[in-house]
Amino acid sequence: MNFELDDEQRLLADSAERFLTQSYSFESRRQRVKQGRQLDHDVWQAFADAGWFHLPFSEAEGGLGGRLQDSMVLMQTLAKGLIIEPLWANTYLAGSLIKRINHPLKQPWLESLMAGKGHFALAVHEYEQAFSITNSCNTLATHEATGYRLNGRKCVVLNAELAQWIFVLANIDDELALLAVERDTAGVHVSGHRLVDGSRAAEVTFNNVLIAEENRLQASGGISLLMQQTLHEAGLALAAEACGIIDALMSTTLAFVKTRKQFGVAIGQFQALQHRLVNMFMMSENCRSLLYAATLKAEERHDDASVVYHRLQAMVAEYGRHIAQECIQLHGGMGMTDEVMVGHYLKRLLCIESLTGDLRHHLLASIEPVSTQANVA
Amino acid sequence: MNFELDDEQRLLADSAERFLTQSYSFESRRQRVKQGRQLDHDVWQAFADAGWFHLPFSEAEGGLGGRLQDSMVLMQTLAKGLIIEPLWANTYLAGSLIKRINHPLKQPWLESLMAGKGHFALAVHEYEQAFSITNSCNTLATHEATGYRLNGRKCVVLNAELAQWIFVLANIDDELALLAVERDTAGVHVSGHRLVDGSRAAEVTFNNVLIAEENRLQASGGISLLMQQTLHEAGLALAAEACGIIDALMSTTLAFVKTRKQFGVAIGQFQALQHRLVNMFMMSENCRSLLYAATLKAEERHDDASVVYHRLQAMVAEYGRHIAQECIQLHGGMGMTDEVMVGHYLKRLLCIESLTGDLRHHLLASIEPVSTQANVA
Amino acid sequence: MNLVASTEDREFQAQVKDFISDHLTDDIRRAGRLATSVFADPELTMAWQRILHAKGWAAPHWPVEYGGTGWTLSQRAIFAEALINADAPPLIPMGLMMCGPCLIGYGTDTQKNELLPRILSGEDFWCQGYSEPDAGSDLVSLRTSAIRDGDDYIINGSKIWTTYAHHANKMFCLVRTCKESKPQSGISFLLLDMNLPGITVRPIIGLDEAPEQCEVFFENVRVPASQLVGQENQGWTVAKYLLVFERGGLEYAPVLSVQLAKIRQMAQRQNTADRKTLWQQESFQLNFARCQRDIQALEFTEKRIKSALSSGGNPGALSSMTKVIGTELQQKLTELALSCLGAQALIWQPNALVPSQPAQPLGPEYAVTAVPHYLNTRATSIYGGSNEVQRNIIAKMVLGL
Amino acid sequence: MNLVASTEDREFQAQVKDFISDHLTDDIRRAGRLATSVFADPELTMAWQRILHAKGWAAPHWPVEYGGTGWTLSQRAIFAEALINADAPPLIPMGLMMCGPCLIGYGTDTQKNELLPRILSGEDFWCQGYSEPDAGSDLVSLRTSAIRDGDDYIINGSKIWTTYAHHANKMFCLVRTCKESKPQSGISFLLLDMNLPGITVRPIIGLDEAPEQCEVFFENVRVPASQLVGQENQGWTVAKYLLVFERGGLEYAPVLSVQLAKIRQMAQRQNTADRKTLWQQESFQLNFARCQRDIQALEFTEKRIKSALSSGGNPGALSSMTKVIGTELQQKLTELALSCLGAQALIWQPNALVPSQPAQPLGPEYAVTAVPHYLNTRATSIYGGSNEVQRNIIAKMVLGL
Repeated sequence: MNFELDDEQRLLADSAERFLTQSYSFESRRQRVKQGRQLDHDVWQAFADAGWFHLPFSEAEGGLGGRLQDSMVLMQTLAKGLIIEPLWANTYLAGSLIKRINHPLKQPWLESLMAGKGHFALAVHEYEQAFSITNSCNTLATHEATGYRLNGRKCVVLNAELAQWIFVLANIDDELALLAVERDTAGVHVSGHRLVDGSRAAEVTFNNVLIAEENRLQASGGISLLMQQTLHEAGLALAAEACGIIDALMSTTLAFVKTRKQFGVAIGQFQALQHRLVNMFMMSENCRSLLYAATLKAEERHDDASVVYHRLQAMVAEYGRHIAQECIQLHGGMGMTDEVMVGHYLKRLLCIESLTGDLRHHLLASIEPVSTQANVA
Repeated sequence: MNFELDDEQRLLADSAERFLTQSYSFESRRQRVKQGRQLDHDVWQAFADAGWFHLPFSEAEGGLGGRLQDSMVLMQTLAKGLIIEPLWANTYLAGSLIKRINHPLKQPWLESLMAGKGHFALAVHEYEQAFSITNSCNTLATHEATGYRLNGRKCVVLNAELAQWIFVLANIDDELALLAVERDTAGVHVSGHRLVDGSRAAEVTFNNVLIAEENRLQASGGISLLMQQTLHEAGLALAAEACGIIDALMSTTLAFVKTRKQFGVAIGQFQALQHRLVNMFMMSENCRSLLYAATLKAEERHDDASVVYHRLQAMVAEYGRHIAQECIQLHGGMGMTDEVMVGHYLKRLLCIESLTGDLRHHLLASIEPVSTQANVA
Repeated sequence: MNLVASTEDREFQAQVKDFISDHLTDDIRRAGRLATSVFADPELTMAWQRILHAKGWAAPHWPVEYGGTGWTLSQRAIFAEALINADAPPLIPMGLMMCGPCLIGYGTDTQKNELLPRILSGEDFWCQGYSEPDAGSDLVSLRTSAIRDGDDYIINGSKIWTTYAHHANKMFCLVRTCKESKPQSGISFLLLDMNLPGITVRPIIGLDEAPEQCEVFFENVRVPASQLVGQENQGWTVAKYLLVFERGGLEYAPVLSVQLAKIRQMAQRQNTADRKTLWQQESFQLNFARCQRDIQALEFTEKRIKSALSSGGNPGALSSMTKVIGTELQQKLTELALSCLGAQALIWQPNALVPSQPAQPLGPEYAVTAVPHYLNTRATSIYGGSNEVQRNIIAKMVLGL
Repeated sequence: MNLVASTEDREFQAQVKDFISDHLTDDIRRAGRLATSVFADPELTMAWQRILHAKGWAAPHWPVEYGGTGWTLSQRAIFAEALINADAPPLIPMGLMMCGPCLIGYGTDTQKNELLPRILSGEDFWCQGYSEPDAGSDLVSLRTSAIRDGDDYIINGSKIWTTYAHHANKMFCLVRTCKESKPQSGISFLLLDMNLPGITVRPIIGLDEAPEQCEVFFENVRVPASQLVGQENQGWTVAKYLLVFERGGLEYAPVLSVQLAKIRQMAQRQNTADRKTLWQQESFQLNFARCQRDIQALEFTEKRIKSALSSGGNPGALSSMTKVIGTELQQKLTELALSCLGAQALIWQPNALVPSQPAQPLGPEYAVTAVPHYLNTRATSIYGGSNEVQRNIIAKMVLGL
């Protein structure tokens, strides 16, 4: 076993950190959030130039190898800057889906995505729906002579405003299906809005939208499995971001309590706060451990890769929330303002928690079907 | 509203406290536990003389009025001494049952119970059975010409060793039934043992035991309701005991941390411990508040008396465990010994938690069927 | 011991309910429903205060001679609960709950005659200048100075976390009038007009992106010495009275009960994978049941404190306890609400929160408030004496540590 | 980064498993299964140590020259996990894990030659005399004195929480040899025979009613000065080495995994009201899943520490972290086990726990250990440096507070 970064990964982390320091200041990010701009083209071009869009794809797909570890390092490092651009939504969420489907446009889609030109969205969530992907879906498509008619409404569709194609989870004959819908098709209405973390998404309504037969996506193993694999791969990258945020929260807050004084001493001297910080630190280390475990197991295709993935998600959701809330409390009034980072980290964690399944979903999915013995290391 | 004890209750509390100080030392209790004696007749006689066996029964039943508040005060006060005699099992658990049934012997049973002569047991629990009373029961009775044949096994039957009569929860034709079984009947085998808290119970097996028709107990409203009412009334007294134990744990531990020194200062000076103690204190006050709420609501027959009862049980189970464990931790090594009280309090709380239903049972039963607005005080 | 409500109380409750249903307008009610903080929309809240004032009910807790109602503690609780159950926006407390009682206790006759009626009518909008950048929970180290110069004090320094300073025309504040004496005895309690030259107000944007708190800067601000409340250098006495009032006066359980009932309704509307509602999930029910249990315990803890007060007892530091339990339960409830909603709660739509002209929300209305409310509520364990400071107080005053 | 296990490791694992299944007798295995503490039945545990010693596997972590195996860290972990999975009783650590390494590091050649072989063979049974009645987590204030008198030290004082002192024939202990110097530099590390005149051992009955800990009294006990380990007054250096060894050497995750698997089996055997098993209850599954998640995180935290050790790094105070997490998870698991069993766990039957001749239990065997194990495990957050002290260490050494 080995938990050290290799040279390539160290370079990747360094370049991401350099990008944040040089081109992604807190102030410039706040301005962009305030302006409601959908994409900063300079930032997006910088991502493309750095090769980050190629990272999760294999050489056969035209990418850089697609090692999950590399994406982990990138997302962990970029986390600190709270990227509002749809890097995850486009490259990881839509990208993980595209690479797993059979479709005539698959390769052109991947190429335009990696070039930084193509934008794609995956429409999963609906209103008044506690998290569920596989069993229930009120967006319906019916058979037509030349394809399908789609009706329904999806919410919180990331990157829908920019997307040329939206992949829509729908029911056809009581069966789960994925439809590729061109955004410009008649009957598609995209209503963009901000999310709590400053990034953007949209409500997308489908009003008798005509879909060609070939745009009902196919995948070996079926749509349920496709969605599961997509969410696991993309979710792993998102969990890496959560771990990066947790690290940033811890270092920001530790620095704060060492300097902030109350009653004449640095508040980090108060034992009650120290013990809470130690608990937070232990949680953050456990998150890191599970991130490594989940990433390496997925990469090495262990039998328990899937359950470990869900454990990771369940842990970053629960511990991340706890840590962020404690960090705000420890910052006192300042933590409640828009002016310091901690609150923004909490907002991003709230998003991460909700995008790939809720805590209960992850916990229940994390139980192995049969009891196994501890493995050889 | 009024939360003060009245004069009568104050006298009751004083007499119980005096009894503990004068006749129920920690050392004498330990000796009796070690000897495995089933009953200390002097202690039992003292209970009878004090009128405590009469407390939960109405004047019509030959008792002292049966105010739930009075029993609350008694059980809360006696809690500190960790009574190992079957006061609760006989007077409250069996007593609450007997007062609700129709049976020719009902009045003689009550009279002998109040006189301190009659002993009764209620057999509810079974092995490999997570808590459930109403829906499942592997003890079965079948019809016979003159009554029933009973077969099965009950565990943790309190007071079974002393009991003349055992009330047994059984299934007859897939319906829940209660059978009154004389302990000396052929086929009844009582195998006594200690419980973790030093009190005694027994495994009782029924091997083709013949039960007369009249000993199938009847109650208006059916057996399920009877069991529920019995467990609520008895459970309230048990929760009062738990609250008394929590108070005793808090005062013992507060006294300890004020004197025990480490690193040159009393450990109660350490802020991390102070904040934990404050949390424990707040929990203990909330338990007391719910005890008052549940007792008064039951006494005044409020609509929500039942849900409040379950909330109380769910709270003393969860907070009581937390407080007891923290008290042991704060006592350090000494808390792990048989020589100080805290561990014994924890053991009794473990028993209390398991006797009338588990945490999940109480929580689920504590939810009102429909949403109600806050009540007028 | 007993819980029985009197016939009088039941009649009073009916009377209060009637008044509210006749006078609480739809837009004011919406201001209450859409509030994501204890501070609802200021304009509609003041409109509601004027309606209550016309009835003589703006300050039930004040002595009758100053405009109070003379109600019993029990009647006051009934009134407060009826307002909460009707979604009425809570009145803004700085004047009615904080400055007013203080003036009643320590003000001169002139101060009382002039200022109290304007608090009741809402003509004056007060803010509280206590905290400073380096003196949050630690008021002893405050540094804003007031130096006597003839009949005036000259104020220099700054205050922070001053709620609604940008709406207020008056401030009551603590200033340092003596640097030589012991830290807490050199402080005075002063009233001032917010339009005095030398005062600058900078609203602070909160996590919910709303400007609720402010920073206030004083540069050679002249305040007439007649604006002193109580003795010079005795401001701490006045302030402590306020703090006790602020903490002991609040009851958390009634608001929490209403919030929990709303969460139940939300959970009943969320669908899950197996065609059940979220409400039917065992894990949700257990979380819900714990909250309900804890709220009811708090309700009775608050009743016990009130009952001790009625019979002349001193609830002492127990009000620190209800502050800690109440605020931490509030936070837990906002988390429970979030857990119902999943991704739909992430949509950020402040325009849907404007009660006078709310935009049509994306998704259900109840999902719009969840995240801002969750974020805003993180502050409850920080302000009014942080919960850490409250725990220190309980450890010392109640547990004797 | 990678997790790949080598072919050699897989072969080694097979070899270890074979040996265990050939040599671990039923009664020794039962001693492991019925253990309600880290200390299993002493006699059967020593019998198992003799079997391992005959194979040369009693102390894999010792240097080869003293009887170790020369295994890699990875092989040691494989061996440890195989033992746990087979329910083998853990070897008693005081000699093998604590005194032995210490002698290897600081003992004279005479001490090593004489004592190390007797530790391996089990001929000597050691106990550890560190804690004192007023010096639990705070070793600096220990007071048991050793005064030089010719070639001897004369010992007076007492030790407490001395595990298995009533079984031991040897003790290694810390004594105060100088009162003038700074508190931690006047302490020496001494070996002594438990049968010396003036030593009295009083077993302490624990919550589980088993005498595991003892109090040991010294009244003018004469110990030859040759029994000193390291320099006089430098005992703290030796002791610190032991503490690091005790904390860093343990891995919690493997034991926890096996315990959790057993809890799963128990839950699958408990019936509930709706003719399902406890295992099928959502609330149980969520509790279980959280434990499983946390155990796996700890497993990888321990792997990370080991990996840092392999490549020469210093895991530092991270071993304090695994102590805290590991012991608190142990406690949580014993609570989860209790929550499966309900009232049947309350039956107190110590006779069913005697591994050599266990009485037939009332109820299922797995229910017999649950409460004693739960009670005994409360101590894990107290001994070996209380978790409060560990948190202080982490705050200072890792977080820099």
